Amino acid sequence: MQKFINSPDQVVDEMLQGFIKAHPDLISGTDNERVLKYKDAPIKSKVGIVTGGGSGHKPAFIGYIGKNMVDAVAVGEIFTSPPAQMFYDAIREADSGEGVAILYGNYSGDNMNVAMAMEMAAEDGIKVQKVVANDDVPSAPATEAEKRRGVAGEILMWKAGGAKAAMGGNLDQVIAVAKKAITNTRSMGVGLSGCTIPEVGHSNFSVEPGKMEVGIGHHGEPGIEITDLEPAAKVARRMCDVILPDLPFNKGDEVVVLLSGLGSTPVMELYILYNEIEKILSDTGIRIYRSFVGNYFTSLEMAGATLSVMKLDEELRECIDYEADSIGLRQFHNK
Amino acid sequence: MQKFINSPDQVVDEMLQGFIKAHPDLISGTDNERVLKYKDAPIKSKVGIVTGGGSGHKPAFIGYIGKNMVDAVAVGEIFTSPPAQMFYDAIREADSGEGVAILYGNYSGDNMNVAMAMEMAAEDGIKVQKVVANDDVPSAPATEAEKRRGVAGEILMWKAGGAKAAMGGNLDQVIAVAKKAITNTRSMGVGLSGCTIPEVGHSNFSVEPGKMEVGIGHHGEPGIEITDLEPAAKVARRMCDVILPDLPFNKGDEVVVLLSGLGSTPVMELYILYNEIEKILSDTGIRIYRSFVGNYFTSLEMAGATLSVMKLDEELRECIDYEADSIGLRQFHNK
Amino acid sequence: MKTFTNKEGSQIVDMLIRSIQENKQYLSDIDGEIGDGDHGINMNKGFTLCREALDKEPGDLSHSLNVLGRTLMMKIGGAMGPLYGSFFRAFSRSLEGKDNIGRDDIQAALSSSVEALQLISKAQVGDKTMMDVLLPAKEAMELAVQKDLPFESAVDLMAEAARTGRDSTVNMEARIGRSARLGERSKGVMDAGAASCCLILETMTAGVRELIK
Amino acid sequence: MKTFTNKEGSQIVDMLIRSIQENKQYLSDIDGEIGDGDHGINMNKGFTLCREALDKEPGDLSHSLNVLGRTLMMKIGGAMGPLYGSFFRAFSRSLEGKDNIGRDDIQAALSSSVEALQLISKAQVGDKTMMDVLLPAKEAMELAVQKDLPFESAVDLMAEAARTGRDSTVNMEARIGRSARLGERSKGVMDAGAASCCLILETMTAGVRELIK
Ligand SMILES: Nc1ncnc2c1ncn2[C@@H]1O[C@H](COP(=O)(O)OP(=O)(O)O)[C@@H](O)[C@H]1O
Ligand SMILES: Nc1ncnc2c1ncn2[C@@H]1O[C@H](COP(=O)(O)OP(=O)(O)O)[C@@H](O)[C@H]1O
Ligand SMILES: [Mg+2]
Ligand SMILES: [Mg+2]
Ligand SMILES: [Mg+2]
Ligand SMILES: [Mg+2]
Repeated sequence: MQKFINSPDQVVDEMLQGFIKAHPDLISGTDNERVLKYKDAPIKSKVGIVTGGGSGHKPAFIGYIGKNMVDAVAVGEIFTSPPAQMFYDAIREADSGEGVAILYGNYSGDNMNVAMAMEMAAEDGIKVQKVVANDDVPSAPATEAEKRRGVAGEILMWKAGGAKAAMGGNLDQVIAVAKKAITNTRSMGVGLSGCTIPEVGHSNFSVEPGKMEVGIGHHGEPGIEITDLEPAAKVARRMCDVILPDLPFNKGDEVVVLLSGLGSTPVMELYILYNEIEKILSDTGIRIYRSFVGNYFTSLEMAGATLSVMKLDEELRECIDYEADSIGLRQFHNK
Repeated sequence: MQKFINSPDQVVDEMLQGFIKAHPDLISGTDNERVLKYKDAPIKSKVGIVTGGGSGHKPAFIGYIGKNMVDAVAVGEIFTSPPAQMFYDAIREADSGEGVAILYGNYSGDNMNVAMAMEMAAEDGIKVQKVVANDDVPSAPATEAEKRRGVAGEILMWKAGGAKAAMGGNLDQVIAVAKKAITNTRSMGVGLSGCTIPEVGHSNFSVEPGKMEVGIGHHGEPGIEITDLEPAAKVARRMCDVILPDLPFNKGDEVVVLLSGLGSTPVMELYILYNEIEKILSDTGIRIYRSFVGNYFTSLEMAGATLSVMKLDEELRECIDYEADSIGLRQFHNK
Repeated sequence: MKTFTNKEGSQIVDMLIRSIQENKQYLSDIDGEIGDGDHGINMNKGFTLCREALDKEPGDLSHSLNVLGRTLMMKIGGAMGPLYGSFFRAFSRSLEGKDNIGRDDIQAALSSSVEALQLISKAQVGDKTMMDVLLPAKEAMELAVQKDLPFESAVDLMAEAARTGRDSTVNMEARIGRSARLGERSKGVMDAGAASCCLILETMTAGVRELIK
Repeated sequence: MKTFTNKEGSQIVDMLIRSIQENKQYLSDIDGEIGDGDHGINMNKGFTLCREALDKEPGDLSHSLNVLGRTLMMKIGGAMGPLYGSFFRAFSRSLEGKDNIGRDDIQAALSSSVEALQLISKAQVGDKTMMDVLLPAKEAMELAVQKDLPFESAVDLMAEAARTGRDSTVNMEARIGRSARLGERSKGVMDAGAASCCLILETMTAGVRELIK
């Protein structure tokens, strides 16, 4: 295991300690060592934004804590949903009295733990509503979209919800825009290698050299197909062929593209892939309004990429353009 | 080769095409397809900042093009200095008449190509001065510091030089602050795996599982020692033991810490390492003013990390705090 | 009909903790085949935390089960935390206030824990999860009570049903959890949650038998 | 004394291009031992670009060498681009304007190219670089001229010195370039730049011999 760690069962705690120390201008710890928050949270009169999930996805989830982004995050073990207590504590750290939007991904553990946390928070009189991201197209057919996992599209949901809350939206409005963001988003991953959970000590799974796993999940959940590794142009075509018809995205649509590496794929390759995706979208008459290319939502050192495409309307465009200051996503307002 | 590419000899060109398309708000191409520039460059009355080097180090070098950062970049093949022509064209793209500071790393190819480009530019009447980064401590003893390579410390040199130029500094002042930035910076890398240059098709070199290469260079240049892989705390100690006495950094100093992954090391591990580095620095009485932790200067999909520490004075602090907008480094002015 | 005291009964939880700790690697290895290989790690973490809590604050069986359930639910996360958490908490609630615990108490507790679990998991028999162990075990126990079999036989039959259920998962195609999307490829391997669940029910059986010996 | 025309001489550059193209893999393999494995790729790219340029705009030997030098210098980058670029440009300049090229012309051109190279590289004999080939080759040629040997013998001796120089790099410890910091570990393998340089000088020799046959 070629890793910079001390002890495999301490990776999450030590990572959090390092993260808090490295970013005092944005992040602060809380009484629960598995809950981090934006240093100014809860922000008076602002709806709180909470998320959470398993670790190993840096910059997700804690990297999206920040100004006009996420207020508090519940941190789980590697690839493991945080327990209800952490979600509950995160909700409490984020609530200013205006309520909390909990925006997370569709995994059975997270669903159960969030549900319990919401019950606990409701008992405290905190208004909490949730949006469950299910942008990962290959994880279930369109007829069972509620079974689909949440992947990198979650970032666009946080961005939209975070901006809306910062603009002064109330809980219903924040939930509505976060819901719209994820409903308008479709994602799909392609994996080129496995990754190693430190406590397990050996690769989770593997992708044979010369092959690729089409539709892979963020924890290495198997894809829809294992094929021969194809040139970037064909990979891009495959991704678009899955994503575009599903919403569907049509000629004339304006979209945000988020192309995230899964960990060890050099960013250079993401741009090569992006170059092909851009050609396909522009040939289809779809206009790219803004693109994010880089390691936005990873799976430890897995090789591969996730493409997420979100259809914009005026409200989403405004939210996407809004200033944001977090480790994972930082942008000036003026596009 | 588990890579998203089309053809191994097209990776650089296609990556650049994708990069330009993805970031029209920051980047523009030029007549020379291997030279990219800030969309607003040359900026009237501002000294131009130019850099360049081999590809495969994303976000370096082109990711540091932007507002108050680098104006133009000469792009080489993977791990290969760009030819003189590219440096020359980059100088021309960056020059507004106030002259150009060319801030690059100490590699024999870059030295030769920059020297030729500077001659060509001088023939055109362009004022050009250079600073050659040599922050990599293990690459030569202190007595032969002029032989040391430039590594991730270059980013701090660009940040300082870019800020000074944006503040209205003249060429001498920009050169002086860039020089001070790199003179005050010491770096050291530890490698945990090799990487594959697409055109070569197989790993450049390898690090045996269970071992680490102490002092590795950004292209896999061998380190000073191959040892058993150690816990993060010991790795941090090794890095600090090499870096701190070399400047030397002393009790009471205020520093910027930049801890960059080399490519495939999960960012989680960087924070674990950072956590240990922070302990050592604070035990030594060195105050960390600002930290950058992430993939700032990579070597394709090499596993490993580079630590860079820069000693601050008031002028450098001001430059480091200055607003910046580039893909690789984006920050609001207010710290 | 034989019984044991709630007080003595806490040793069942001690045995559960030990058996999970001892089977950490085994459970992770099974999970590694079609899941992510951490089931033993997750379970061990929770049960070991429970050990620490009980060392500080020991008590009777229903207390110990409550501490176990709470620890799993609040500290472990994943799907296992809430699932086993609800299970053990419901088990505890059902035994609460009882000084002596007999066959019917265990049967009632098992039934109510399974019901609690079903509130949060939609998994059915055949989905290749812990439910393939729990549901038949619960039914076997109910049947034994109906037939008025002795306590020993009742728990033996329960454990036997658990084992059969566990083994039945080998040939199933996973429909829930991490291995679900392996589809066909998930066949041929036992489900990790089924394995841990069977281990738990077998250990409970052994514990009961020892207590009523 | 034999000569050949500058015009005919351009076939030497054709031969150089072919031999680099044919040895692409060989040169990369050598570089792979103690460098980054791309020397053949870099050289092939430059020489192939030169081929394209010459196909569009052919000319005599000094023209062809100038195109080769310019292409390497302007398009190839790395250390090789400027080093071989200066080398071939200086070689070209030295032959420029000559209709017929003889032994002394080649000797003068070689000497001036080596001098041009030394302006930008500090590498000495013993540093394990192309200089270990070039310097002895240059000296052998000078000696041959001093001794007034025939053109054929002069270039043969030059090629012989190049080969000896190339082979001498095997046991050297690299002191310059990417492999420098391998220290002791760089011993036992030939230097890639020395290999390509020797190939170039041998090919030049073969070219000259063919032209004056
Ligand atoms: N919704 C569910 N209902 C019942 N059992 C489940 C459910 N989801 C997962 N499981 C069980 O959880 C087991 C895996 O547990 P574990 O490895 O600890 O968690 P994870 O899958 O998050 O790594 C599976 O073998 C399965 O038996
Ligand atoms: N300063 C120098 N002077 C002379 N030769 C050099 C110098 N630097 C490098 N070389 C030669 O360059 C060769 C490597 O070339 P190449 O592989 O194309 O470039 P790189 O090392 O950048 O990958 C070495 O084998 C060595 O002979
Ligand atoms: Mg897991
Ligand atoms: Mg090279
Ligand atoms: Mg698991
Ligand atoms: Mg090389």
